[in-house]
Amino acid sequence: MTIVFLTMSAVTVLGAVLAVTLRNLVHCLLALVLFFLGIAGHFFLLRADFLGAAQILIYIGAVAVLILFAIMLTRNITGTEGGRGSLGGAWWLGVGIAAALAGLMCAASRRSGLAEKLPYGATEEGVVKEIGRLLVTDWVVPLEIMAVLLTAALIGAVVIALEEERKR
Amino acid sequence: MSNLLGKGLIDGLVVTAKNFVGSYFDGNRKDRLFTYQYPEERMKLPENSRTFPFLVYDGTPDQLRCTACKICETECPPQCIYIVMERDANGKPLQRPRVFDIDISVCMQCGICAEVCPFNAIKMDCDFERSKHGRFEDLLVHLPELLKSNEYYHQIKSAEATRVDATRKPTKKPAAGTKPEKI
Amino acid sequence: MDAIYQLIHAYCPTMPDLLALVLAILLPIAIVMGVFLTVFALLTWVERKALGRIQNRRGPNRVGPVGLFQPIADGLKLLTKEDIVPDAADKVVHFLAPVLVVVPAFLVLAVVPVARGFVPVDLNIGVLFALAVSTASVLALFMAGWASHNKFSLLGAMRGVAQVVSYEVPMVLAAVVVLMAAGSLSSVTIVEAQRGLGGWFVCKPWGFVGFVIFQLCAMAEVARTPFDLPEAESEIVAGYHTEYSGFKFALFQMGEYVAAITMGGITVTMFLGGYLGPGSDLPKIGWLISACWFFAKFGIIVVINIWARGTWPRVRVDQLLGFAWKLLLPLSLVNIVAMAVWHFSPSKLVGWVASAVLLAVAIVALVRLNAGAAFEKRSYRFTS
Amino acid sequence: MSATGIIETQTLEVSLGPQHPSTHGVFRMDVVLDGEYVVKLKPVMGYLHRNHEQIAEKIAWIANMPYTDRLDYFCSMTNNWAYALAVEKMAGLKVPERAEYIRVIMAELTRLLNHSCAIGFLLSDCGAWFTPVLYALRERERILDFFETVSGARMMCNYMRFGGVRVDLDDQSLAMARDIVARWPAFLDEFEKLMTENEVLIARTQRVGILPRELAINASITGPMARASGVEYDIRKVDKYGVYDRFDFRVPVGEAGDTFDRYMIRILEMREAVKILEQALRDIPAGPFIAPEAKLRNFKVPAGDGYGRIEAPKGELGFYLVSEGGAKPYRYHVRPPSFINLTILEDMCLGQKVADTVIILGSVDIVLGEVDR
Repeated sequence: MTIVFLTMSAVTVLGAVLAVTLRNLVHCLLALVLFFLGIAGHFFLLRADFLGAAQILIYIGAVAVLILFAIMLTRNITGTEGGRGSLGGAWWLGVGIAAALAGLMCAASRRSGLAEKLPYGATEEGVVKEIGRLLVTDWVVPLEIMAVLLTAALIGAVVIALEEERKR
Repeated sequence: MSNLLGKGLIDGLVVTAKNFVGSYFDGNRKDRLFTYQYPEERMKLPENSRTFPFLVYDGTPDQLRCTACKICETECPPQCIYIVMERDANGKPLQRPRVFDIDISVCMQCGICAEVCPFNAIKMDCDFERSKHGRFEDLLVHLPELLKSNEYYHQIKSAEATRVDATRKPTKKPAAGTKPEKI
Repeated sequence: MDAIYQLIHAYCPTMPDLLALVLAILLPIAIVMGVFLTVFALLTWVERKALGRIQNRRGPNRVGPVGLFQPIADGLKLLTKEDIVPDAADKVVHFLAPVLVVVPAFLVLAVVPVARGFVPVDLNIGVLFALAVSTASVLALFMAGWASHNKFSLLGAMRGVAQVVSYEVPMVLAAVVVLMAAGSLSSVTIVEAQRGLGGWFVCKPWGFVGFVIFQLCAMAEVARTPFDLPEAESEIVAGYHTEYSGFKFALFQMGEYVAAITMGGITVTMFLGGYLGPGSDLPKIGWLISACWFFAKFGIIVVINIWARGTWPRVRVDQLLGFAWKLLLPLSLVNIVAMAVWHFSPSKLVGWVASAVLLAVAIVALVRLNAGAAFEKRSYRFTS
Repeated sequence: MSATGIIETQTLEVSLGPQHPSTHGVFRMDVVLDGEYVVKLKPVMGYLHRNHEQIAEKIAWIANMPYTDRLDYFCSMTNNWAYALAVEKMAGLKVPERAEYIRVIMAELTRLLNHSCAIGFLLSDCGAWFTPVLYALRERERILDFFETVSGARMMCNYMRFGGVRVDLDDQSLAMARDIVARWPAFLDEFEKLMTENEVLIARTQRVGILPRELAINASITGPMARASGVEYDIRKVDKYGVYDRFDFRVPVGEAGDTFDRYMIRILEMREAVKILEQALRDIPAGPFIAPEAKLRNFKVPAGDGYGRIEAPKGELGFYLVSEGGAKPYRYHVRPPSFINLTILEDMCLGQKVADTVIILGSVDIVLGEVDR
């Protein structure tokens, strides 16, 4: 298992590093996908199958595609230009912010006791059920807030699209 | 659309299903499966069909009908015929070709040469299997290959050949200076 | 896996444990790959033959008896062909794309229960896994289209990405109904939930609508006619695989086919009762009968695919996306409500009628809303 | 992805053709795309140019006949007829009645053949995976068999002669033609059932590639395309050439002028052509099939010029000839319908999507042999 974990971690880190260092934006995106895959692998390794599948479905199936469309819309569509500025002199700033964020998240999750609340003891079959149950009981308010937010975004998108349609 | 939405899609499916099933119960091949499985089965070509020209001879190959009059050479639309008349030792024309070449890579199988020939000497063949390996020399057909007997002509186009024979009977070999028959 | 492990132990007790374990892992993979690659090869032949007959042709009939060896000949031909990579292409991505097309397609096979007691991996999130992994093919499409450095490829890739992403949504929502009914994400549990006469989910109003939505989405997901826009040959040559040749092209074809096969397998599992059928529970030969049932049902999906391909024209990009967002998505949402109605209704009959009426009303309303001005009946005048 | 004030996108220039599956030959469209929308389209022709007119001015009048076969290689019969008509006008040849009937039969069969294939390929461009084309080809095969029996060649018929036709129709071939005509309505019904009411097809073709009536007239569009746009113009009715005034037939006219109308007009025209064929095959008189004074060799046309035109399946096909009284034309000019009909491709395609340009091109029904000459 350790070997698998180490390989997976190496791939994940490699993906992350490549995502910020590569010069071609599309290559960066593909590296990012590699990173997402690594994370999904970690989830599977931890027997969190549901999270792993969700990671693939949402991050690779949706988020990566979203970024892809953003790149295609804003950059040269055939991708011929390719290059962009190098990492720049302010790389240490990014690293600092990332470290701070990571520390913050670790501290927060430890403080909140989230770990204890999660259904560790549940059987494989039960994990999904338990997650579902928690989502509509304990965490129903955040879920609803998220739903409202997404609905608002959806309506906004429709409004923008309608505006374009009228112009045409 | 007055009728139900989706009816058109279903109708199409019905038609293709009928064709699918029908192709297995197709007695008369021409109804559905109309392709010929070429090397095994060949199409029966109608008598009128034409591919490349050939020269007709009566009896033996030296009795060919062609008199090297060069009418076909001048009338040929893509100019793919080349004729040189045979001459004897004194240089007197002998009323038959020494060279008769047809470049079948240029020939467009229109059949005008056969139509204009006043001696019924050049006719259109039905043989379509003329592919060769070379592009230039192999497709230049010379006199010996062009010669086909009248029997062969009868074999591929019996009605037409009989008609031609009937018109030719009085003059077996046209003498020099014979007026070409009117077309 | 465990069963095979036990089996190996029983027959070869001398075998080292690690080897037995590896064998137990590899054997099902080998069987599944072997079976489905054969199915793939056979299916290309069946499709070409059937399309030929639909179109009044004979289809392949030269290689082997009735052309049966045609797939082998095709494979050999593609293997020996020159592999051309365009000069301006992004070499690495261009190389990776065909590989990435095939991998997710085969990964999905892992959760398809082909026969009773035979599923390579009985994941407790089987269906979700299948849907998630099949999404990953989007990326391969994009990589192929972008790396080829060809405008047709790029157009095809962007179409493909938009299409797959759009159809993913109603597809998952259509699957939700099944998950609600079975109360599980595991593919085996879903199949077992469909036991009994008329127990197949497709025999219920919500199940039928879900099946239609799922089937349409599956056809779109794997780019089959009438949704084959990413590779619409009359418009954008060959779409994202325009610049591929040789075995890479074969990999694309294989990836697509295998994806179509697995999608068919998932559809059968979720709506058509999977391997269930009369005789599938018999003690000794039950597994064989159940496998036959699975492939028979799978055949239905294949027939639908081929038939549609031979008949219907292709839709346009905007119509395709509009179809997904304006018709299938709301319908699948209504379908979930219908499932809830079914679930909470006091008796079976009430549930039947209520959900059926709800769905019928929704379908009529949605079709009216979308097709209001779209189709007009034309009349023509004649002058003489 | 569209050009709006919100997001500025780049346009993409795509060259559809000359090697493209659905440009119907070696034809190129330089399309500028904004996302999937066409903002500019330039048809590029000339890939199949083969000096047709120059060749014609170098060879005898009759030697040109086989060359006209190769203009619109789907409809060699009508090409022959238009050329023969022009020469007959100049030479003052009278065509015997039987020959006129034979010509009408051949021309209308050509119309059936051309229209069925044209809509077959149009549907194939829509993505109907070759099924309609093969159904059309299946029926076309019968007509081609008939042409081969009569003229000796399936496509390059070279059948018409100045003052008549080359070979007479015997009873056997007449029976063959009657059989084809009798079968045709059933085929049309099958074809229409396959596609006409198909929702996908309707969504793809209705209100796509609209050609307004005024534009059609101004651009001198002819044939089914003009009639689909509501222009009541059919040379068979206007000129009454040949013996067309003896047949009872109607000319279908469309309203919207979109791709769907162009598809339907072709189907309706086939139904009318079947009517003409039935009458012609019923009434065909006995008599000579070629004018007795017509001759093949040493054929000279008196000095002057002449324009012969007919309603070819694709539109007005005209030959403008100038003679100096010699054995060759002095000037030879072709007015090919598909070339003229193609000139307004851009007007029809602007604002449509890439997928639509292909079917609009398909609905114009071009043959590159005729466009480029």
